Amino acid sequence: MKKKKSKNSSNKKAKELLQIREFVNLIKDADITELLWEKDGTRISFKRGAPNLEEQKESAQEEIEDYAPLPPSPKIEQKSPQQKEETLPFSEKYTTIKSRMVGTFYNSLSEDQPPLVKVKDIIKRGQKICVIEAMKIMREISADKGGRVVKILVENGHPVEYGQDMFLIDPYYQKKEAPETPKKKHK
Amino acid sequence: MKKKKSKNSSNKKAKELLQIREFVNLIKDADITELLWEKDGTRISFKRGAPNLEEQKESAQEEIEDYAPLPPSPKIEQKSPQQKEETLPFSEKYTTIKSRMVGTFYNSLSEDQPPLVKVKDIIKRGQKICVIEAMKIMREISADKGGRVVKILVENGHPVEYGQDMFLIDPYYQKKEAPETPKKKHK
Amino acid sequence: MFKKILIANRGEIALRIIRACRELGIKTVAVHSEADNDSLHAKFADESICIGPAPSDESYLNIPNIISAAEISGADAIHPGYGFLAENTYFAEVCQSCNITFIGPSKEVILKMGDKSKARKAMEKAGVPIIPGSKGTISKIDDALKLARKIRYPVVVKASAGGGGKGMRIVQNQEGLKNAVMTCQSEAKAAFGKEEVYLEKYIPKPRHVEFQILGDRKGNIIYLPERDCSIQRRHQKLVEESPSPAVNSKLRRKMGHAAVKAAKAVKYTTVGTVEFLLDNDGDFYFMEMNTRIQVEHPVTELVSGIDLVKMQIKLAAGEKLHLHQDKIKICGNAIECRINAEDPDKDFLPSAGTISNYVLPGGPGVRVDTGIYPGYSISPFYDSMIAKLIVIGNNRQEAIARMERALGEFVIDGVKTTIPFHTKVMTDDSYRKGEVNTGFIQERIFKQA
Amino acid sequence: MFKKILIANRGEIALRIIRACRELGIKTVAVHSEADNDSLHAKFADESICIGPAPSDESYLNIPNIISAAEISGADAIHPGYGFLAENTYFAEVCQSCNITFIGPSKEVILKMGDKSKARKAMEKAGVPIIPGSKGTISKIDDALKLARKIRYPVVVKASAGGGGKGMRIVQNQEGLKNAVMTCQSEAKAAFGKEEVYLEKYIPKPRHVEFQILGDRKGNIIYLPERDCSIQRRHQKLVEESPSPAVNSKLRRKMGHAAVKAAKAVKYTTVGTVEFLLDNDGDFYFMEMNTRIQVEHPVTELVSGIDLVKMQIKLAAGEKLHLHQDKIKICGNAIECRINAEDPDKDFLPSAGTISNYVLPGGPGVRVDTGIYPGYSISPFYDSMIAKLIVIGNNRQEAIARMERALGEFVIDGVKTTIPFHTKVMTDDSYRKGEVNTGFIQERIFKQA
Repeated sequence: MKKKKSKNSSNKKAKELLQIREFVNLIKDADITELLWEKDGTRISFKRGAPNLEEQKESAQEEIEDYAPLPPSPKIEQKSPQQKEETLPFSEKYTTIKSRMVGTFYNSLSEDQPPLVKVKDIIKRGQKICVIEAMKIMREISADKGGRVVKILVENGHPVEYGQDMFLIDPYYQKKEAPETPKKKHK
Repeated sequence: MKKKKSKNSSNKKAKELLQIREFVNLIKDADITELLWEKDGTRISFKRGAPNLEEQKESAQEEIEDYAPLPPSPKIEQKSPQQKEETLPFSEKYTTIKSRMVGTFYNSLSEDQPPLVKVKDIIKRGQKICVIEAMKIMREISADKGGRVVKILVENGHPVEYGQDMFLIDPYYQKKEAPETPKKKHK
Repeated sequence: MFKKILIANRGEIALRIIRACRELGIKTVAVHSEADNDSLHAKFADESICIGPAPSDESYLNIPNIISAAEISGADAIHPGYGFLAENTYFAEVCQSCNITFIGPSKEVILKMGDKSKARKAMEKAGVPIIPGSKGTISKIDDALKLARKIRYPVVVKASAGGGGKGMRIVQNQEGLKNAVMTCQSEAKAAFGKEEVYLEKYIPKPRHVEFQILGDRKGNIIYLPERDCSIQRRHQKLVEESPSPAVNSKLRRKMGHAAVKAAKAVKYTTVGTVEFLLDNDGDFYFMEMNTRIQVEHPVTELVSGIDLVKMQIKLAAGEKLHLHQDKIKICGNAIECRINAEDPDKDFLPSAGTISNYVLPGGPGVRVDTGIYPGYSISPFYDSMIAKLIVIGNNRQEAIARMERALGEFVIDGVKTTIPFHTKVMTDDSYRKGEVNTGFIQERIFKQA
Repeated sequence: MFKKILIANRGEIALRIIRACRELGIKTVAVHSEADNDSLHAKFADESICIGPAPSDESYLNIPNIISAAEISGADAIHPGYGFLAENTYFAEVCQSCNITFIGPSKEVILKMGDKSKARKAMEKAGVPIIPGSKGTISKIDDALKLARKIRYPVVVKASAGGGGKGMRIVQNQEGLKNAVMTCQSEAKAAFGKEEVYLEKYIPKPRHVEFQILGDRKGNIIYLPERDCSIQRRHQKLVEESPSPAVNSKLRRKMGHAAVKAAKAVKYTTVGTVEFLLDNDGDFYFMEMNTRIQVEHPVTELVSGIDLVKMQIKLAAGEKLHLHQDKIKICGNAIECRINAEDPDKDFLPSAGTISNYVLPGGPGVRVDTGIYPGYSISPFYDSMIAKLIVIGNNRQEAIARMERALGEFVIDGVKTTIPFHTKVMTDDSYRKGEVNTGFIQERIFKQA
């Protein structure tokens, strides 16, 4: 018997229920990214794992157009013990939008609609970029950062895990071209 | 059953007996050091573990008189798993005469006789320096290198293992002072 | 049988479940936090899915992400291990509503056994001995005196709102009772704001003896040889053994039957444990029932030869229990030491760090269940238990000698561990004689230090 | 009982003996070569003494240095392990003359059993079945024909000076015999310079089945459940199991009694092994007797619950054998895989190097005997066996599933190992059915590759 843990888990029960209700309610506002920012800000920030944009803004501004195609993220496949340790060879210029949920990734609001985001699109923070299905509920996911989409890293209908990279983003592009972007100018 | 090994060991039996007889005969010549040189020269040389004297002869010649006392070699004591990995902090200027046998170290030919070698003595290659008792036989051990004795590293009557340092030697001293040494000038 | 099991846990127990699944030919899905990317359970499972950041309540306790992980991987069952969600009825319910089998008893059983007073009532009704005491709080001193006479001294007066030894008075005889009740009431009022107290028989120096039970859906229930878990520090078990040095075959049968009675009373299925307090006179009292696999299950596996986790999975899949009570044998004596990343010289302060030198004990009769490896970083986010060292010998003396030598071989550098503490226990005279109770650590080990 | 035992060996068997001594409360002295300074056996023994440079004949086979090491450390007994000096009668003799107990049978027994033709004669005299054949070499073809008719075809004509399959002719019937003898004689003349040949019954596809025996100085001798060691490559055992899938309880009793008869004939003491060839008809023939502890002893330990090394030490110290034949039980099925630092894809080429990543298998029913650890450098000077992985299950199927999963967990990076090869064996259909013989590796595993 592990008393320490079982006490924890029984204390957590009530909290758990509350959390889930809160969570489901907030999903309806369709801004999960923002929700997670607010809720966990101090302990798990989005900065962790992604380059610190504030610091890099001062540095070089060249545009890198070609990007070596990434392997399709095969995390939920049979794997060898060591495979996990490899990290993707991201350019330091680029950043990613990661999944904060576990579920199935869809690029559009429904099958008969066009993709929310395509490669080379300029996206803004807060813009809907994909849908993740979890526990039979479709949740619209908003971008937690803006920039130009360099690559979409997950195929439509494929699973994503927590922290998985979904979109490869060039954050500097936004700065130069955001005013000319034809999409969703109204805030 | 480990056939590979048992074949080896049965092949070795005859060889073993021969080796031992050979060994015992050669002991009578009292120059074990030389014997081992001859026999194992190509595979396990005395150079291994000790500084290469030929190369160092050209380097600095200062005399280092004080030498930090070494801890008594406690190899045959109760020990922690990691202890073995430590190496003694020998000066690069000094070298050692190591035991090529396992047995009990005596500093004289018999109890009522004076020590064969004392600290600050100048010894020559081939000179009797101690006695090692193994399997009830006393074997007189000769120096495999000359120089001035800086320290005797084994106490009288204490055990020595294979490769254990017995005498700390300053090999450069010999070069400068060997002609004046009062001991055993005749070759 | 299940095709794919998701393991909603981490560390050694997640590995233990992966091992059982492998041997049964069932695919496994590990879930892990970001801190556990390099954990063995994530590496050794057939699939692994990150479910959240390091803190448990956002990963290992994150029900939506765990259920989603089961859905995207197509798992048809979830094994909760111990701790985390293992006794969470809400989780069991969500699993059920998503058509995923929760590997454990029904949520009703978890609920009933999770509530101490409900469990006590159910056991009393079923005829399982419980610690005699007042049905509720004591209001009149005369009632207290009458009850105490009936259940016999020593008794203990406890504040209803108390816990962990606070607001407690042990009373040896009638003369002290009135005073004790009054003091306890005023203390309780001051400490907890409520003056309610209740009365219970005091069990001096009890042993903690528990019985593993196995049950199928047809109502077949058996018990396995008991575990003695008396070596505890602050209600945390540290050393467990089977069989108990205090239990002979007659007492074993008596306690085992009581355990089966307890399980039958709630229609228990899969694996569970009935915990008893055993006093010096051989009387025993129901404490609680754990509705999951336990940390100390390996000692029972070693003496009975039964793989409890495989059995648990089979029973959860609806297989019939094909073991018969009279075929259960005890082969030898087994002991488990929980190796925690804690500094026994600093009041068991948890010690995080990276494993450098690492040598596992081996040879005859030694089993190690661990999720660590050289270079592994022990995270401060989770439980400090990093390994279980379990040995079996032909008799208790051989088992103790074996544990002592295995502890001596176990090298874990980079963090402080409880290995030296366990060596002290194994070489203690009282321990060697089997004369232990729940006060052992305090009386024997800390006094020496 | 001994006070201090010197272990004249290295690697896993040296550790195995240290473990037994620890549990018996006997002090240990390890001896090691300069190459083995960092070996676990040198680190874990109470004392350790360097006895020479890396090559075995100057260290582990260096009798004067080993005896001196025993003398300076005050050891009263020497355990030779297997290999090296384990069956060296001269070493046993030197030990005796120095008043140090050699842990093994008397030198007379080692001598008799070490000589194949002497052993064969002793067994024939004792009534232990041996492979029928000519008493000496065949000179007249008529004698050959007469003998072949008596022992029945197929027979094999072998050159007296031959070995390892050279100078051998299998003959299926009378017609082929004359020709075979003549060809064999001329081949032998050409190859070995001697034309002598002899005749033996040919055992097609035999199993290698061996019996562990235990004996004390009072003449009490018992046998333990057999080991099936049919999985061999070039006469090197690779996988062993107990009990044998080809032996039922009746045959076990019959073969066991023959093994005891063999041991009694030479007044055997301590532990030893009688090896038999078993044919498809259930007939068996004495091959040889090994007068030491064997690599594969753990499978017997697991199924019998007897610690063979502790038993060996006790018997060598003169203790009475207190085990009775009718109390010996078989609990489950055990399998051992020898993990060698060899590249199975390159004709088992030995692979030296430094261990980097290293994860040991664990959990229920798994035992590992090894002297390696992360950062350990595997020396090219010694045998390539670096670990033994042994599992036990309730039945053969469970044991195979367990071995398969344990092999999957075993990570040894830095050298090539035979782990993938063993996985192939475990998943082979014939192996799973227990249909194996000494030709298995050649027929089933190499053909697939």
